[in-house]
Amino acid sequence: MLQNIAIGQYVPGQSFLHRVDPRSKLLFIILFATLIFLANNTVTYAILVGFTLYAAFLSRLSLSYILKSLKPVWILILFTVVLHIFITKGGTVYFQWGWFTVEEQGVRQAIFISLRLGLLILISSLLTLTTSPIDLTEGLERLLGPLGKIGIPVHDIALMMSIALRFIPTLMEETDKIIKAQTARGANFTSGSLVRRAKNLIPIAIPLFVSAFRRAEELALAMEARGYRGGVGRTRLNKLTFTWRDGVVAVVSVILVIVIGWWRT
Amino acid sequence: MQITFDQVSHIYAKGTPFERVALHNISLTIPSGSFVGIIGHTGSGKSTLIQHLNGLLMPSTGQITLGDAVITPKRRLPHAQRRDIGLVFQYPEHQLFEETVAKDVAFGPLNFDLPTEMVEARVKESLEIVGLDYATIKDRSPFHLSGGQMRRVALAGVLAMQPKVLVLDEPTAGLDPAGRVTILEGIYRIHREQNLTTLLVTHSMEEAARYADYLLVMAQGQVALQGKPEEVFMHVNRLRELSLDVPETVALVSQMNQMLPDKASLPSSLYREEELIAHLLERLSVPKEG
Amino acid sequence: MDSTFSPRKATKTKTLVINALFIAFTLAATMFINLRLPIMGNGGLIHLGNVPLLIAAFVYGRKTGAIAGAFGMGLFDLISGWTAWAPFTFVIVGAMGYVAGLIAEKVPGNRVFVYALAVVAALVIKIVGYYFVEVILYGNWIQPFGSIPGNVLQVVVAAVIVIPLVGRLKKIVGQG
Amino acid sequence: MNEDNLLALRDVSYTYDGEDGQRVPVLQGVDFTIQKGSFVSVLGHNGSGKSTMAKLMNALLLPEGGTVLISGMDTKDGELLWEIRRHVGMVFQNPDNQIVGATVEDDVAFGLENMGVDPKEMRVRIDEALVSVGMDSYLQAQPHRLSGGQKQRVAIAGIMAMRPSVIILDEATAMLDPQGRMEVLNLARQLNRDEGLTIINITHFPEEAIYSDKVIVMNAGEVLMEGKPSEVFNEVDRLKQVGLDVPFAVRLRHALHSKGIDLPFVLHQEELVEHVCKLLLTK
Ligand SMILES: Nc1ncnc2c1ncn2[C@@H]1O[C@H](COP(=O)(O)OP(=O)(O)OP(=O)(O)O)[C@@H](O)[C@H]1O
Ligand SMILES: Nc1ncnc2c1ncn2[C@@H]1O[C@H](COP(=O)(O)OP(=O)(O)OP(=O)(O)O)[C@@H](O)[C@H]1O
Ligand SMILES: [Mg+2]
Ligand SMILES: [Mg+2]
Repeated sequence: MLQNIAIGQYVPGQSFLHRVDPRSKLLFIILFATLIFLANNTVTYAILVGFTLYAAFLSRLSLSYILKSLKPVWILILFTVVLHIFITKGGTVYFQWGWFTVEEQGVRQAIFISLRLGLLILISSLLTLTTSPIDLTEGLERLLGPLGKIGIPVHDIALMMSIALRFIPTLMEETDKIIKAQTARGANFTSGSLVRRAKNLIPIAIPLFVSAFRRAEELALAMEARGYRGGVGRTRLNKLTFTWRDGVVAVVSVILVIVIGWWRT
Repeated sequence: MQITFDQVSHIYAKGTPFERVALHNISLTIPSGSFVGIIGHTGSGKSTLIQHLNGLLMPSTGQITLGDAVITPKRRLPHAQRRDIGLVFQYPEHQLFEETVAKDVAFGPLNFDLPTEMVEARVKESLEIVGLDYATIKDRSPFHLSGGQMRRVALAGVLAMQPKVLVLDEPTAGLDPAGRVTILEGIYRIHREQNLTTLLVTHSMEEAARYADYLLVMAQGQVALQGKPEEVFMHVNRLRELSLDVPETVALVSQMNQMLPDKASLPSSLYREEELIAHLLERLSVPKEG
Repeated sequence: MDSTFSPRKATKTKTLVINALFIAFTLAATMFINLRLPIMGNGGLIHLGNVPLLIAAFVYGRKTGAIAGAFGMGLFDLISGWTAWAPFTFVIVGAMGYVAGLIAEKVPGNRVFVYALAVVAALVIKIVGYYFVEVILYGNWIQPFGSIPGNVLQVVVAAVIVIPLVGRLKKIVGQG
Repeated sequence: MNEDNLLALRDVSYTYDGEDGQRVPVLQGVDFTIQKGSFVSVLGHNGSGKSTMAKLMNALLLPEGGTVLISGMDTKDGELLWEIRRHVGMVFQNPDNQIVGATVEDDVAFGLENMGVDPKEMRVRIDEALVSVGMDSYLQAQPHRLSGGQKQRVAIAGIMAMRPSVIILDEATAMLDPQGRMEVLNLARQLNRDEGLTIINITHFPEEAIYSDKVIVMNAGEVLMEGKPSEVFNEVDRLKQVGLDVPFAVRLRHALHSKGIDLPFVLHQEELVEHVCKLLLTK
């Protein structure tokens, strides 16, 4: 039983960030990502860094835990730094060794671009650390709601995503069971060439697929038995409500836009 | 093959916030050739226990002896010896994958590098043990059989490895009464004919009472009771505490004994239905001479 | 007891559920079935998310392929801290699924060859798509080349797993 | 049509399209009625057509011959389809394959959302339904963290919220452990008793049928027997012939009775204990 498998990074909690409506958070992320790309000097970057750190503080999660989310990208950031120092030229020459120079623009770009990447990851992680996948998709659905008017089946999409989230643990459990059952029949998944190993996946892939197919059949039946007939005429249970916190987020957003707009060059 | 558990514990997700002790210091001995019924509440550790037998799970502490092989937290069961342990999971029909029934049943034996001619003979034999006709079924797709037939094909797939120990996790779930009897009788027959050591995990006290000569009652990762069925069934209250029932026969006998004076009471060893009926018949029939 | 496994005509609801399950498969395979390689490019991450994606495209066609890709991997980015990448993934991987499915559906001829062609097309979309995204993200034209080997490996590994399976899967669901 | 007859099958037949295009008849001449507020059990071997029959009862399938009427509504009438499905709720065997929502409350809401119920009204009905199945403290729980019995109770809540008049349990207890089985069965009986709901319980466990008002026995697509439990289970040999079993007390009494011991028919174990003890004491 993989009952405890964590989907995404969500850490339950009651902090300010946890309790902001997911719609506000999603909109804010879009805005913030734009601002990151608009920032172009020390002051604006400093403001964004300061803000991100403050937001991290508001999440009530330990900073070291949050910084863990940078783990998959630190090589990337390092690489970015090295590359920009190599290829971006201009300004004062800080260092010279044969044809190789480190110049002011290079250092500047290296710092800014790696900050850009780091901030993007950090702010996204703050979102996913404080918002459950269910709330995230719910928020997304509500935000995209108006698209329904231009013929995009938002209802169906939302339902698909919610079914997908609901079934991930079940599918993982199923995979685990099938692997165990075939291992008990002597199957070996860990040795051999790539092609050999790919072939060894057949006894897992087929039962998994067949069971998904059977599941789809049964689930569809169960849905129709409960009166499902596509998105038309469906209502939705309302779970999201804006609070004063969302007001705060709105005000902060406006201030950030003004401040960045003012100081960028 | 004799099976011994010595102080075995198993901890899932050790060192994470989700850590969970599923087996706690289990010690037990299963003599070669016995038919063991394993019963217990959901989550009591039955599946965890049986997965230790062929190395799907490793003990966190303690050691397991299977015949002359020893499994410890650091020593796996060698691949070749896994064949000796046939594990039939719950709803085993969900593991079918080949294009034909014969190929699917052959999967296990082939994985253990048995020569092809031998495999074919075994496939035939094991399909017949589970009551399917080799000639008519061998080339059919396993996905177009009925639920009960699929279950039997899956069972044959394990039997074809000719294990010495057969472990079954609720093999009759979802079958109709006749289907249950056929499968269980089939298992019981091979158990005796091939002198297997058989472990049957079941939620049905009646099934356990009918076939097992030894019972293990699991509760919260420990063995709460073990012994011959009549010994285990004597602990009616303990079983109730574990929210397990006693077989209907046992319940009936104990209810009757409450109403009967001591000298007329029924022996509590009457947990097999046939024996109970025979006993009652003997007591109730009009004496022949009379 | 489950009744006999029998291919039934696909209803609209069933299609929706199948799409949902392939979103789940894609998301789960991306998230949990990882091989970490000691080379750069997306942090050296090889995941098997492309396996369900290609199966969806080849067995159920371009629509399911597109949905599995767009929502499966898009949702992965959204919920695992790659939120800024999510919109791009949505479009790029969605297009991969769509095109792979389209080629598999429309191009006649030897199946293995057609699937291989579809995989190559999907791979090109992935490489070109992410190249431009990364140019924006990293602010230079060289670094994005670093992710290409990883992307190629990911898709090729998936193709090696998927292509031999497709025929059998189609037969099982009664579409082959 | 008789007011009390909530559900009526009139000479119903059904055929599936088989593997190679051949037609497989699975129901023939099925004809019975079910009274409002009754508890009905359906027994029958694997493949005898029980599930097919259940699907016919809420218009998931349409009969090939004959008619299926729910409170007088013909399932063939496309206009009434959604009304019929609201009236007739179904709980299926596999608890994992019928929960749609990512949380308990989402799942209970599903049927209401399909019906277009107002979101405010939904809240009320969800809470009510969860209380009636005893799962009100699990509002936000994720389904995969529930036990099998709890999942089935959530599935029942999802139906209860739609205010149905019939609930069909299609082997809803088959995948559960004894405790889960008791949970679900007791809930069904309680809903039948307290809320006047009609329950149709399809099962392989004859014990579950003891307390029903009517037992229907299916065999190879036909109704083999129909009647009170005491009538149906009295025919032990006939049931055995078609691969079915009878409750323990019935079986035991039958074994003794057929050997010439004078025991009246019993359904319940307590009665059997009483009769046998009496006999033993008078010996
Ligand atoms: N992979 C796993 N990770 C974490 N915990 C697990 C895992 N598998 C089982 N458990 C936990 O270990 C305990 C024992 O589980 P196990 O499956 O052995 O019980 P069981 O007796 O077989 O139950 P059932 O009758 O439901 O099959 C349970 O509490 C379960 O939640
Ligand atoms: N979708 C289908 N296509 C073709 N045949 C089917 C289909 N569903 C069921 N059948 C066949 O119809 C017959 C009756 O099936 P049904 O599921 O109604 O039986 P059941 O009494 O519910 O059995 P069980 O006790 O196993 O649940 C079986 O022979 C089955 O193989
Ligand atoms: Mg178990
Ligand atoms: Mg059925």
